[in-house]
Amino acid sequence: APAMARDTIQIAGSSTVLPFASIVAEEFGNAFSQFNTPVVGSGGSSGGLRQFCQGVGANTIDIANASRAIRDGEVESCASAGVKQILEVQFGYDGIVFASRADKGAFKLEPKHVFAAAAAQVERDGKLVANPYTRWSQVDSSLPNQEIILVIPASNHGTREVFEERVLTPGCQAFDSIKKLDKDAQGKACLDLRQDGRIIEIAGDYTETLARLQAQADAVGVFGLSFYEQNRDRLQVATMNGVTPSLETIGSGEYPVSRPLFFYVKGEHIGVIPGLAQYVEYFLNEQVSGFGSPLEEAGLIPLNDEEREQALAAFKARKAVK
Amino acid sequence: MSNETLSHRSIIQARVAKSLRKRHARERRFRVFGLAAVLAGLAFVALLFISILVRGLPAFWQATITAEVYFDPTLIQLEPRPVPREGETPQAFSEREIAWQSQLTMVNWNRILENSIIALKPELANSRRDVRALFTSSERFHLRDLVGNDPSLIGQRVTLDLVADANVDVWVRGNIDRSLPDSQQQLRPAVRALADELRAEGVLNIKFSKALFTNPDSRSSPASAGLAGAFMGSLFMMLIVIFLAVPVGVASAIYLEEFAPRNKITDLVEVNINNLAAVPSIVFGLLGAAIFINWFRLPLSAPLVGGLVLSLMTLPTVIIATRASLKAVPPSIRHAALALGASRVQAVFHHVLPLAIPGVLTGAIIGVAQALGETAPLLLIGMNAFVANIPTTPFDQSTALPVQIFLWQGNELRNFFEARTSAAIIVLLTMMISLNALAIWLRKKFERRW
Amino acid sequence: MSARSVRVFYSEVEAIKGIDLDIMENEVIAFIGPSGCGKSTFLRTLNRMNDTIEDCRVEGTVTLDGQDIYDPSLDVVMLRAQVGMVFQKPNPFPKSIYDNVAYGPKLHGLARGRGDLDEIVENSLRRAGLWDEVKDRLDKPGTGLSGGQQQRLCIARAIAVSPEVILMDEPCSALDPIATAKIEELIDELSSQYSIAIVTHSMQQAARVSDRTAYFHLGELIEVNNTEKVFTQPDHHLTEAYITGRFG
Amino acid sequence: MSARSVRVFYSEVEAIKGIDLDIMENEVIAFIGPSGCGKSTFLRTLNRMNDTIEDCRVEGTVTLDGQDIYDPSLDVVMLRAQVGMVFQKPNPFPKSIYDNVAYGPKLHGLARGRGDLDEIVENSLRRAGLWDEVKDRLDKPGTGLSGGQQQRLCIARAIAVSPEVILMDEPCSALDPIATAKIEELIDELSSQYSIAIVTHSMQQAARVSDRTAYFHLGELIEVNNTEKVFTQPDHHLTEAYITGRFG
Amino acid sequence: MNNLTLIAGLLMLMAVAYQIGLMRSRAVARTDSERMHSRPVYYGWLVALWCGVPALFVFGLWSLLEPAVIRSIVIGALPAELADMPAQQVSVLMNRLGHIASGFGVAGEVAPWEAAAAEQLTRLQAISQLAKIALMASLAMAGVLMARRHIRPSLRARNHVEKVIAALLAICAGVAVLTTVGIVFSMFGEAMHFFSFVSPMEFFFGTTWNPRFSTTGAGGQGEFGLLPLLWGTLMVSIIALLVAVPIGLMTAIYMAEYAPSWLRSVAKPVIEVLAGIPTIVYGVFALMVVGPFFASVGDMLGIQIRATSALTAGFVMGVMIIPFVSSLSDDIITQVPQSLRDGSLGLGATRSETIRQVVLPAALPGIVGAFLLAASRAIGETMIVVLAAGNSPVLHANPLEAVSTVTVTIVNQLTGDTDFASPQSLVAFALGLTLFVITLALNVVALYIVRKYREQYD
Ligand SMILES: Nc1ncnc2c1ncn2[C@@H]1O[C@H](COP(=O)(O)OP(=O)(O)OP(=O)(O)O)[C@@H](O)[C@H]1O
Ligand SMILES: Nc1ncnc2c1ncn2[C@@H]1O[C@H](COP(=O)(O)OP(=O)(O)OP(=O)(O)O)[C@@H](O)[C@H]1O
Ligand SMILES: [Mg+2]
Ligand SMILES: [Mg+2]
Repeated sequence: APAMARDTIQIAGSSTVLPFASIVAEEFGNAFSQFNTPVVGSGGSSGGLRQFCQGVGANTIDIANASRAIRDGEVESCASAGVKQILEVQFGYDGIVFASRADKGAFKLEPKHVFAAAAAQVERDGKLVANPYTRWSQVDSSLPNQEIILVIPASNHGTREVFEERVLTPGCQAFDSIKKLDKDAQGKACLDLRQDGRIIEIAGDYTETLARLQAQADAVGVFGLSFYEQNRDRLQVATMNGVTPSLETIGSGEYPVSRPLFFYVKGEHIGVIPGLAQYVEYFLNEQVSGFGSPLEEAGLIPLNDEEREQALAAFKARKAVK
Repeated sequence: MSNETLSHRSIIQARVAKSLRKRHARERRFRVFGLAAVLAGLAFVALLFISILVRGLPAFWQATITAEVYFDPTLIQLEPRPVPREGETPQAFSEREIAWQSQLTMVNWNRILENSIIALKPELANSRRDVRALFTSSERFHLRDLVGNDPSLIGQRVTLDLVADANVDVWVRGNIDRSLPDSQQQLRPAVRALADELRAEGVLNIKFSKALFTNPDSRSSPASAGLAGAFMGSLFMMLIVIFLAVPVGVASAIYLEEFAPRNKITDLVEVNINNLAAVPSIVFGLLGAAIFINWFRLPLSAPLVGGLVLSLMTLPTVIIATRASLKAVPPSIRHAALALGASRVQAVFHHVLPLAIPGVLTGAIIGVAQALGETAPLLLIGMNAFVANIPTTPFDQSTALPVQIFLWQGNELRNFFEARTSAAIIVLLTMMISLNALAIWLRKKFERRW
Repeated sequence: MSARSVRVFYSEVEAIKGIDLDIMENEVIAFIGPSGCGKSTFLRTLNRMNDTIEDCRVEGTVTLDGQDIYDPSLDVVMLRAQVGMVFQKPNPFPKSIYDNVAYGPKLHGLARGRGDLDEIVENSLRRAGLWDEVKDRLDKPGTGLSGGQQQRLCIARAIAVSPEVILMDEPCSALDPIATAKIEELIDELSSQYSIAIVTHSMQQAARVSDRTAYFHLGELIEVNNTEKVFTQPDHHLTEAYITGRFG
Repeated sequence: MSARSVRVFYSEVEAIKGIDLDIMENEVIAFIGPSGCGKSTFLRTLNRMNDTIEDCRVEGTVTLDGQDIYDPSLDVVMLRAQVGMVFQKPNPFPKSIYDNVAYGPKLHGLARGRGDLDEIVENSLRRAGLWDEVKDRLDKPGTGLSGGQQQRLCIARAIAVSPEVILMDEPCSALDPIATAKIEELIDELSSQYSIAIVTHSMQQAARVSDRTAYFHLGELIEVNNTEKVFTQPDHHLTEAYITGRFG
Repeated sequence: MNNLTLIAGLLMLMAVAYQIGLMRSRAVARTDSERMHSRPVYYGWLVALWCGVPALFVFGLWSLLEPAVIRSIVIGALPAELADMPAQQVSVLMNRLGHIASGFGVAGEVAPWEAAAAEQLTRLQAISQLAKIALMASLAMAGVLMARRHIRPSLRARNHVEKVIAALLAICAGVAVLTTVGIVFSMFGEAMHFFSFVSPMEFFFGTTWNPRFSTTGAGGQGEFGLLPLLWGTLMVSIIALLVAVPIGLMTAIYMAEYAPSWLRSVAKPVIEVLAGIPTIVYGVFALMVVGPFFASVGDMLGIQIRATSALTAGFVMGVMIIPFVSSLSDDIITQVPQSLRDGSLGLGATRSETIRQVVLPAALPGIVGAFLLAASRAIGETMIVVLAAGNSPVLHANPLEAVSTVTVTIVNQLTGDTDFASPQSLVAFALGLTLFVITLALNVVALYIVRKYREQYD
């Protein structure tokens, strides 16, 4: 007999995906009385995949949530532990927004503004100098005359990568003197942040970012779209390149700062853990994760119908990550 | 006595007298500092409790809609609940049962909910979406379960207390600034107006809510999120700690105090135990993840693993407390027993241990209380999961009370969950203080002076 | 019982420096001497209570009825049932008076059934002269008695297992004069059935209760003789100096 | 100093039942009596060390140089500087020998500068007969001395504040005979400058060191007289019974 | 029959064996003239132990060895062409076979040779199980019979049973040691793995903590300097001690030396409540009440005080360890013998003089020990810092600014989104090990001091 059979789907991983997965799990449990409500653990994308790749069996998880794609090294280490059929499911996007306190000035940001405010070195008269800016209005006169304090996710967050790739890097490309540098130096110049206390890295969750903003009125913080939406009474969102972040603008790709959200299903467990396949299919149902679904209400940017069909088809075909 | 010594003494007396005023002043200052320190300690306790009570108590009351629900047979078209047929395999029966359950779930319960308000305000018949927004989303399952348990309700009218949506609760209580423009509000203007109207009419009330105590956590329906799951998880872990850490700890203490020879090895064990008592709890989390989950392959997120980790963590506390109370038993008792021809084991188990029991119990309770409040190691063994079931065995996945607090304080619905978090803290503190009071009571009751 | 060239060491310190002494049947022998001279230590070697002190080592032989009590094959439990001990501070168990006395017999399985046990308890308490005072409250805790009663309870407890020898280490030093007198009386009575070795710091007490007296000095046995002899014409000048109060 | 109808209560228990006693200048008075008769309690009423015991209450008057020491306006600090005390177990502070002796003078501001203090320390140690033994290791901890030396250190510490009266509660009971002899010698010398009240459980010691002896019994002062008289022809039969060893 | 029922069955057998021993010893006592050495219960226990212990021992040994033996048999029987698989693959294969055998899911088709091997596995397991039960049962029986035969008056049953009891107690004491071994073991491997990415020099002496999210690309894996974290830990702990030590110590002094007993009996338990409050509660309290309070005080004074800062976390942590300091100090102060107080008071010292100049110096080593223990508490505390310190791993000396500590970083790195085999998350284990070593050192020092102090009065 299987050592300690398990009949509850076990999920773990990214804390960004957690709310969405939890809602689906709860609805799934309610909708299918023959299945238990799946358990959704947290632990970050890393922690989730670590558990996922621990092997096959009742004491390993069935699904890992991730706010990033699985990496090759992780696939390898999965395989060496016997997890060979990793089914990747992308189910939507997470919008990342800049927001400031509702009672302070409104920001109309561009990547180069953020870069100029945050970088260790900025271009001044064609030369790279240590960042001299102390107020947003010095960066660009269209910005409010507020002290520069930028609250960003720390490097243990997946959001940080998006922030670097979608904001800082494009932002620094706007400056000629950086473009001229060789590739390595360019990367460094783009990602090196000032260390004078104006950049605050948050290793915890968005609640902490919000607390920061409450303590420091001038600060601008990085949030997930869903978090912002639940706290609209305290926050106002900044536009990026003139685009206001919303489900539509992010879904259409107009608003540039977003990232795909995934979960990974352990093929070996399908058919063993009751309801696993049904859960995935339920998740990809339009009623659940499409437009107008509870997930959208909770802040997920859904896939469009075509993408969702594809994802579902790929899952049904059991197309594994190589 | 010579005059010389006399005068010498009077000089000395004069000097002593001279020093006195300053010394007494210093004495008084010192005493005031001491009193101030005690008062500061008491003030911290008071401050902490008041601030948490003020924040948390309101969360025990929740916006509740009291309405007459009509279980409309035209909406609930349901076959009778299947009963086992003769000669039917259990599997076939359970399939029929599941089919019936699905049918039950498919009923449009939301409509029934909406109708309960529309019956009061027919003018809303065209804004069902606004009406639905009043209720927290799990209320539809509440209705489903009512009918599932008692199909005879179909066709009846029942007055029910229905939990309002979290945002409605926030709005009617003024936990969000009511003067904010629409763009900054969570609720649509129509829903806000409706909520205010119902409030004025007495349909929507702030009522004491059992949800917090009877429900497990919920994400899709925050207003019905409760502590029952976390409570059971904590309970199982406490039981494991009681049945593991306490006996093993007491046994270790007895060995070390009464039997172990005094040598380098026992010295090392002693240092080791004292050190374990101070090892950061988070390190025990790393230990639990590596040993119990990866090595022994125990289930994830289970109170079993949490209990084991917490047991290891509590072990030194129990050992140290037990040793202290064994030490406090006067040697004369041991000698009396030994001199009557009792063996060492008999002396310990007949006399010393029974006398040490109050101390052992106190130590055990304090250890258990400590385990009950621990969070950090649980984060590393997957107990910070979202679990929508109430666990029924220590092998079922669950969270724990302190972890639930941690999860709730990070919930994005700040306006709602700040109070909820404090309410959860009140529950946890109540348990904690009861345990501590029990310990103090035991200590008082059995306090013995030799 | 008899001791032959007994030496006792605490770690490396020699507390008893080769003592030969016999305790006869049904006699009361008193050990006197200045503080720290090793009276208690010697007494404790006689029922191996020294075993409980970690770094205490005994050399020489002590025999009880011809059996070496330090023989590894000997069970110390047996020995202690035969050689009882009463301590300086009364140390009743925090249990009922009955249980205090019944503990030893129960331990050694001396009683067949409840009636038997009751009898043993009553007998022991009677012999300890405590029966009349406690017979109505046998189920009350022994710690609730007065100091003198407690000490007699401890004696009752010791005789309940029918020892051959009873060792007493300053049994009266924590008691008031009246209680002391009672205990002394009791010792007198018991001496018809048991050998009793008693340590005392009061020479008067030694003179009152003992048949023979042994004088210890810095770990050595200076003199042992009939009590009257020791107190009237001691053989050794140290004994004399102590007796006459030149020190101590 | 003199005590008039002094009663001392512990909670409701009367430990001293009305005692009148005078301590003359430069005399040594010994308090003897069976255990628990209140010797220590009475001694401690003389410098109000009883204050430190929570539920202890004193009635009657005790005067020092005509001043009532229980007068609320009197400063107990002052009193204790005048009436020093030496305890049963030597209790040197865990500090250097020098600091032990200098503690009192420093506290009361008796020394003007370091040289003055050195002198006081040396003087006190000399008078306590300890100077020659410790003069080379004044900075070593006082706890490192032998028991007898420690007790003399405590005496030196007491006389460093030049008291009028020194109270000693069984100062030799924890010491061996040789150390005891030294202390007794010291008491003899000190008696030329201080009044000394000494509690002892050894009648021999009382006989050796004291000018007068007071016999206590169950909280009452039975008899006080010249030592010789008390030991040879006591007035009271209780005293006689005690002296001749009929109890205690 | 699974292992649990097996053990339960054995326990039942032992109960029977106990009765057998009891009855036998009574019978012997009746017939034999010599007095039995021990009471009957001990003979009962002895028989029960003989019944249970050898069988349990075999059970343990069997469970330990069984998998390896079966595994080697199964591997031996595999088709020849699979013979020289690398060890890694063998274990994957064995896993797979195990899953096939148990009916757990497997990916892909099951090859015929796999099915055969799995079947063999099942068979072997069944045989082994049967053999185990048979062996245990016969050992138990044999034990009972043998022990029963040996019951006679001279058998020192009590001594034997007591030896087993003592051994059992010793084993329990061993659990604590095993825990330490487990802690080191569970962190050492991963920590070494981490050091294969980052040199220990860089880790222990680096002054920048700035791990990058990715392991590739510009800037590489980032910098893993421990010092900012250590400094943050130190700063928070120092603030905590600055709060807790004066208040705790003065509380202890007041309670021990001055307070009337009614105040003591009220205030002591109330203050001890502080020790029982879960740290998560302190964390939330710090975040919601203390932090904003400090920030607004800062506003009033015109200085920048962050709501989440070293000060907030340290202060709240200090409040948390007040009872820790006060009850330890209280114990130590009351342990100072009354004779020392009497000595000082008898010389005419006031009470505070006695306390400051005699009691405290005498108790000092013990108190220092208590402080060190409190400090190790502070260093290891996690949840307060997670919520209230602000997580800013930068070297700076301003307590009004945010800091980060070792414990928080462990949580963050382990529960973040980074690659789990990368130094970014492996660093957590190196940090855990470091923390363990630090608290170990503190404790050893504290214990040493406390012990040395104790010897003074004994
Ligand atoms: N447990 C021990 N460890 C080390 N030395 C000890 C121990 N017990 C006693 N001693 C030493 O052995 C010697 C004899 O001690 P013992 O207690 O036998 O004396 P005693 O004659 O009973 O004295 P007292 O009349 O004070 O009871 C003393 O020097 C004492 O310090
Ligand atoms: N702190 C106290 N609280 C209550 N009762 C006490 C206290 N100290 C002493 N007593 C009681 O007061 C009475 C006298 O005690 P005290 O210590 O003065 O006797 P003593 O003559 O010094 O005896 P010993 O020779 O044993 O030292 C005794 O009955 C004792 O039990
Ligand atoms: Mg002795
Ligand atoms: Mg006394």
